[in-house]
Amino acid sequence: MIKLLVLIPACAGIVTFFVGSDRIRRGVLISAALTQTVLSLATWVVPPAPAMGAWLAEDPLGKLIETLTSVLFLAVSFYAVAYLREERSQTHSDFEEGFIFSNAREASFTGCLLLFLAAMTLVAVSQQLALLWVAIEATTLASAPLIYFHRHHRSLEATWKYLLICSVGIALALLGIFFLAVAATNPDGSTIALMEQDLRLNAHHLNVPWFKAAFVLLLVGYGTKMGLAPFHVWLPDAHSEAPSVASALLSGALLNCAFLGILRAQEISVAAGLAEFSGRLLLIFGLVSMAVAAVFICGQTDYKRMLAYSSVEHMGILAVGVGLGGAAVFGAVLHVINHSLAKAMLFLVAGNLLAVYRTKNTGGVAGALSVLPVSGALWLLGLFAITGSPPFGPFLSEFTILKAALDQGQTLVAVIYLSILAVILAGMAAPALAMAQGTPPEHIVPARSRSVALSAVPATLGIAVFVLGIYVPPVLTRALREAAHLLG
Amino acid sequence: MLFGSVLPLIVALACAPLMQGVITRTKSVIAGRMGQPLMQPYHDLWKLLHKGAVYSHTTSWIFRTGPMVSLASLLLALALVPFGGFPALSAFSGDFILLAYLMALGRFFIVLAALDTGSSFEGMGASREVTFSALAEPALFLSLAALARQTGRISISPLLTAVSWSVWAHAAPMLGLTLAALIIVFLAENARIPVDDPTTHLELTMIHEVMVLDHGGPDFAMIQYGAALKMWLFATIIVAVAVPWHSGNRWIDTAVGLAGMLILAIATGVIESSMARLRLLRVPQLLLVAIVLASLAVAL
Amino acid sequence: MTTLVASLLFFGAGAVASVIFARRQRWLRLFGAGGVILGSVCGLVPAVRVAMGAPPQSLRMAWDVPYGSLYLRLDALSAFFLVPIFLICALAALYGTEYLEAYRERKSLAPAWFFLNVLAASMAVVVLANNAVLFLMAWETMSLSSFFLVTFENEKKSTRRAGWTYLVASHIGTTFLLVLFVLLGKANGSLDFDRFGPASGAGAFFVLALAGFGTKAGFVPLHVWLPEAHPAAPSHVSAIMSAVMIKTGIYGLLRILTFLGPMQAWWGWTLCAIGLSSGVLGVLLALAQHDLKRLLAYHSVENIGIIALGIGVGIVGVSLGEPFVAVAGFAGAMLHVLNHAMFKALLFLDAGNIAHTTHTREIDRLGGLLARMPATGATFLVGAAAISGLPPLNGFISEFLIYMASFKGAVSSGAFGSVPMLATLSGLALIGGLALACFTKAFGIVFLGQPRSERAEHAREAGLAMLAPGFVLAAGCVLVGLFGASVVRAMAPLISNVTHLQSSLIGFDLAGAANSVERVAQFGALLIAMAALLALARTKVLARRRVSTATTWDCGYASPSPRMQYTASSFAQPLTTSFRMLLQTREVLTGMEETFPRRAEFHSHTDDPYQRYLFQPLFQSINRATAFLRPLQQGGVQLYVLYIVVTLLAVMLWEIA
Amino acid sequence: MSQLINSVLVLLVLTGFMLLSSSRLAACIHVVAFQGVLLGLLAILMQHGELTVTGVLLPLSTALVKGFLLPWLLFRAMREADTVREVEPLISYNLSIIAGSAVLVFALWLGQRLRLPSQPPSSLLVPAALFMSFVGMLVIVSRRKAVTQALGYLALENGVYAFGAAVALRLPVLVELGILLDVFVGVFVMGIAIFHISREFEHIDTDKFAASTDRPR
Repeated sequence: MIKLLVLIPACAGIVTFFVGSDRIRRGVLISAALTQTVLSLATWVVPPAPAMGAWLAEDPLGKLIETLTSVLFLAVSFYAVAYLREERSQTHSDFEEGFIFSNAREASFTGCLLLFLAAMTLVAVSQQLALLWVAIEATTLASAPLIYFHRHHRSLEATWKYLLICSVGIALALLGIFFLAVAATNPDGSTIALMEQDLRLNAHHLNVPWFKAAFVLLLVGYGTKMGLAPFHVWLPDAHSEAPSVASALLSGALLNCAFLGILRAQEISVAAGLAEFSGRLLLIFGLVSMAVAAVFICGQTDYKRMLAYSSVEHMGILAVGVGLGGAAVFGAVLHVINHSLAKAMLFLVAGNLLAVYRTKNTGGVAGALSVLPVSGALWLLGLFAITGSPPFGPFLSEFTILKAALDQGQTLVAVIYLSILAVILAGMAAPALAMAQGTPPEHIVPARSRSVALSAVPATLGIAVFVLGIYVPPVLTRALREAAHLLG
Repeated sequence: MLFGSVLPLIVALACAPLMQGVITRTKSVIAGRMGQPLMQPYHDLWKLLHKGAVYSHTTSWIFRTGPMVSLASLLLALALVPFGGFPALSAFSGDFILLAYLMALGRFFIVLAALDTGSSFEGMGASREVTFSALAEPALFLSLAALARQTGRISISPLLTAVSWSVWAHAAPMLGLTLAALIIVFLAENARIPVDDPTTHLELTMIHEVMVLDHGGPDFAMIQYGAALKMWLFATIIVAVAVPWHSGNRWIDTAVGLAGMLILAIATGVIESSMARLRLLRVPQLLLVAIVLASLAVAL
Repeated sequence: MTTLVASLLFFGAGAVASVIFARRQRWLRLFGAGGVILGSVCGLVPAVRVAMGAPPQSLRMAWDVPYGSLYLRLDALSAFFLVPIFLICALAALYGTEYLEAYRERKSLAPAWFFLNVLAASMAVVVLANNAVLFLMAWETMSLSSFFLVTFENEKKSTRRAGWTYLVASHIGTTFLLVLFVLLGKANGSLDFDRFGPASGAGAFFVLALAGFGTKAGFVPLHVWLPEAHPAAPSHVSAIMSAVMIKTGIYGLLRILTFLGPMQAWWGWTLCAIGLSSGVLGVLLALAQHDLKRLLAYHSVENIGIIALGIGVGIVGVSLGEPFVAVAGFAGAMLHVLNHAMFKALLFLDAGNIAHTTHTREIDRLGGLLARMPATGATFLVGAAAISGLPPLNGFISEFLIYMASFKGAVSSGAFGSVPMLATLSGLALIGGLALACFTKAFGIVFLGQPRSERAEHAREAGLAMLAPGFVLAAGCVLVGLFGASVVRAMAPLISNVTHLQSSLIGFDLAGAANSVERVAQFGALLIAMAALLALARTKVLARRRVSTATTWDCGYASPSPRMQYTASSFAQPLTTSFRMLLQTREVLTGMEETFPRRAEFHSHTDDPYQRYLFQPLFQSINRATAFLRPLQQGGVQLYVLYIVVTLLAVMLWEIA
Repeated sequence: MSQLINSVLVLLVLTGFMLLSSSRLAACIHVVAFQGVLLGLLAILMQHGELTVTGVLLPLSTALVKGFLLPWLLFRAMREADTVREVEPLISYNLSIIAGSAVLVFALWLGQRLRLPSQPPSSLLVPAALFMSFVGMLVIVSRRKAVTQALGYLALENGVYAFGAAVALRLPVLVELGILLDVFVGVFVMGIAIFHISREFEHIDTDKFAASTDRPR
């Protein structure tokens, strides 16, 4: 069953490369996404048996991330089909510089999407740390072509940065895994297998200096991929240049996968009694990420970049939550879900805005509420959700983290955390509100009928964000508790 | 008993215009003129009451209501003040707040009536009136608070009756300061020199008189009578503080009170004759002085 | 409690119906307003009963949200705030049915009705919530829904700007509350209100509450959003916001006081200081305004200041062991909450009537409206007299209680303790005088004299739906003025809840205060009678005389024109000049150069000093700092990898070595 | 045996310096290719004499991929890019070498601090591997062309691999292959990207990337 989770999208992805018909290819995309989602939901009812010598298994944390990825992918794939239909014409004129560009082949875009899903699923279910690494690197490779969907120089530049910087980071993570292997070697030469569970159970036998070094390398390596500052530098470019479908997945799903890599290391660190050391590092990087995001959100003129920096901010919040430990971990895991849903929705809405206004400049967008009522309303909803206002999901998770910080007596952390959140709200609200409200520029016409999925999908996500803000289902709470259990 | 309480009111109603007559007479005497008769204010009122009325086209019912409300509120305010040996008609804790705000109510309507004419001169007067009274109000309240602190009462009638020579004996400086502040407030509130000149004929420089330029006949009579009552009211407070004669016999006390009123009227006339009117911009400073005096009186 | 839940359900239904019938104007109006009105009327019943002394009620349900529970509790304190909330919401909704019609052609009214329902519901939940998470959610929902109502006319740039300011301010306020409640929860082990109790660090809690709730209430210097947001909103929303929404800040403060245990004198002093600066600055800035609704908004700051003074005096009274001072102070503050709700809603609605027909809020463009809008004018006059604290109206009663408390405090405490009392006393007097100046200006220039512009010339009276709420509120102002004593007497449980004083003490002193209030009311009635008598006499006298009309006397100038009238700016000028130091009014005078000058212009503008000298520089410096750091992201891949390398080496060196 | 290992390690260190000092792009690719071959050799030497089929085949395939396949890809990319075949460093070669020496010192120090739990065959192992990784990063940071950056990435990867080989890590075959595949695909994709970059920009100088910045304009 676990193998199927990975294999279905992988095979479907390979198949789609060779399918000529648009209709069939899109059908394959939807059906693969659907099957995978059903399967992963089924794992909540019927726990799957470990596969490949327990290399692939579902632990609570992995299950959560896996399901989230599947569900998000399903939503995005509905959107993607509609999006690709709208993007049919092969050449476009760039709306910033006016040159003519074409899109990549739809077949390779769809194929890469599915392979990307396969890689992300593999990340979620790998229990073997080196395999995890392989999977994370695979996500980079599968997603790079997605960013270069629009064939022009800015997206190319973004792709290059993404590819190179993430590869460098991931290479460091590999070094970290080797360090971990050294740490797992006993003086007598016997070793602990690089399995998550084995390492956790034998954590007290680990060589502390090597483990610390390994943790730092893993943090920097996966942190690069996750977008922790100051390794986040590729992120705003990649997320803003990619088509919105890809941006939604990059922000909503991929960052979680990279975060999972760090969480695996954190689990071992907690088991080894080094939570204070690793927690402090996570806390510092988390706060730095939030601060850096705040700096770039204020005065940001490109709304997709703004969303990208907001992802950096939220990755920072996750790191702070996990770094604090205790009840904050629960908040952090909850925040993973809330952020993914909210951010994916925002990126999809941004795609809709982009399609109508043909500019990424915040100044060029106004009156979205009257031009695109649903998208405009969702944009505002997303703004309030992502800045942590009740009654939306992120409020609850951010509140939980804050409460944990204050309960632990980490007043300074709480103060910094809150001030940054306030600055980000102020910085984000000004341009985002002006986009939704006001009178639209004269040349914008809400004319051409757009596919329902383009607003229905983000609307669904928006409803989910709202519901999670006023009701956290007990089954989810239990799953979150279990997932947070091993993280201190 | 009831008669005793009504007496201060009757005295006030009867003698208030006389006080204005005394002031005017004092000024004429000092200026070396014969001056108008002491009873002239009564004649004026009588004459006004027998006139018709002329209203501007711009005015509304506010203009007609103003004098009535103003007079009504002053009449009620007088019911709170004792005179001589007689307590006020009504007394309860915090009644002087009502007193001050009844006067404010009167002012509110007079000012609105002035604005109702649409004349810029009356607007100007109204503007000055509210400015100076806004500053006079804290001085009045602080003075009352100073008295309240000395006597331990928070109702005006017992408070004024409680001021005695023994209080003076042990808190003379405070009472002196309070008295000074009260006199400044008295001059400001009643449009006397050095704040305002009731006899000027240049509209640009007037305060109270310019506000009522458009009133005539019975309306104007009400306003003038109200002004006289207001002066009487303030004077009563000052006299009660300055001449705390409690002989035991109410009639003697009342006579002493009346004598005090006479002296105050003459003093006012003397002040008016010996001083020039202040520049309008300096008036707030004078009122500020009153506030400072009163605060000192309380704080000491 | 069932009625209250039903009331909340009505609001919910109204909100849902507003979405469903978004395109059907008549249904939308029916259901949108119907939800608010039905919900409010339904909720008024239990609220009034508990406010008049019925036992508290509560309702608790499990709620699957971290640390949350659906825990509602209606006690005397909640009920006292709930009554004006429901009252004003219902009236505002009625008003809105006609007022919003003007926008019908231009935009969808669905958001306005949707968020009005949400706002009403969230305000109700704010005062009912007995769990911190629920409270915070309702609190933010209240802020968000009112934000959307404020930005209803978002096609105007100034409105968007105001919306942003409001949003950021309320968010920052909420931030303090988050910390406050989490710390309270930490100290008491639960986030339910009934588990909160006296804990160490009460002073810190008080300061946090002051900052958090003060932002909503509009305490200086946290008030800067208020004069922006309230005028920008549609008038019925301005009425709700000014009249009741900002009072939830006062509610929160009082609610927190019930948790904190013994009150300390410095809390009271702090509140007195805040109240004084809010009151004086609020009324001074109001005087300097040219925009009628902005003027009213600054008066909200002033009145919140008066309420803070009352609470401050009350706290000082409690801490000094002077029950009368405490009782009168709190009673005055509470009564002023109710009174301000009534007269401020009335004034905003009347301002809405004016804006509705003249399409301007510039005071200096209006004039002579009393003849054209007699009902609006009469109710506005009642509101203006009430807000200036004049007898026999309700505003005087509450200020009277606060005056009494501070007089009593000044008389019975030592030199040290008397300072805040005396400051309160003279401050109140100054505020009262200035408010009188301000409202003679507002009423005099807007309604009296002659119209100063074409628009005012053609003003027409509003319809019944827009007038009826005004009548109700004006009647309320008179009734509370005459029967305030019974309201004061009903406050005993509420005050004992907040002050923790023995109820026997409270009962005695409250009776004393109520007696004075009753005497004042008698005087009020007498005053009305006396005025009526004089009016009768005057009519009698004039009946036999010649009454004629003529031109206003203008020193012999024969044909005065409306343009020659005194203006609002010139009316306020002596005061704004006297307080130049605080107001920093900017004046621009051009022309008057040649012997026969052609054209001269004069402009004056008064910025909010805190906005100009505190918040603008603060936000600018944040902007500058971020702009300074932004070159970090300059594009080159090499530099980016360098960041990674340097950080890695630094962390390695730090952690390993 | 340990002398052999030592000499391989010294050679690896030398390749690092060569990478930093060569001015020709082609020479650099050759150096990295040589590194790949050396790595394969190192991996075989570290088998402690017990030669198994996978124990030989894996290092061989590593050498094949890293020594021939990837360099070939890079050559192709370079030819397609068809630009100046100079390295075009951002800092001078001398400075590069000085930086390299500094990095070597740091690597030696780090090797001192982090002692392997079991006695390694050569004390140079850890420092040499770390040095190689650092050199890779140094190349990325200090060179202008996209091709050089791919090369730097490869050198970094080689260093990491060398570390793995050096500590005689017994990773499962599947994982080893996966890692290898990742590196291969990575460089392959980079090659494609370089091709596009050269077409799109008419240069492959990544320091001129500035379309997406947050520098105030």
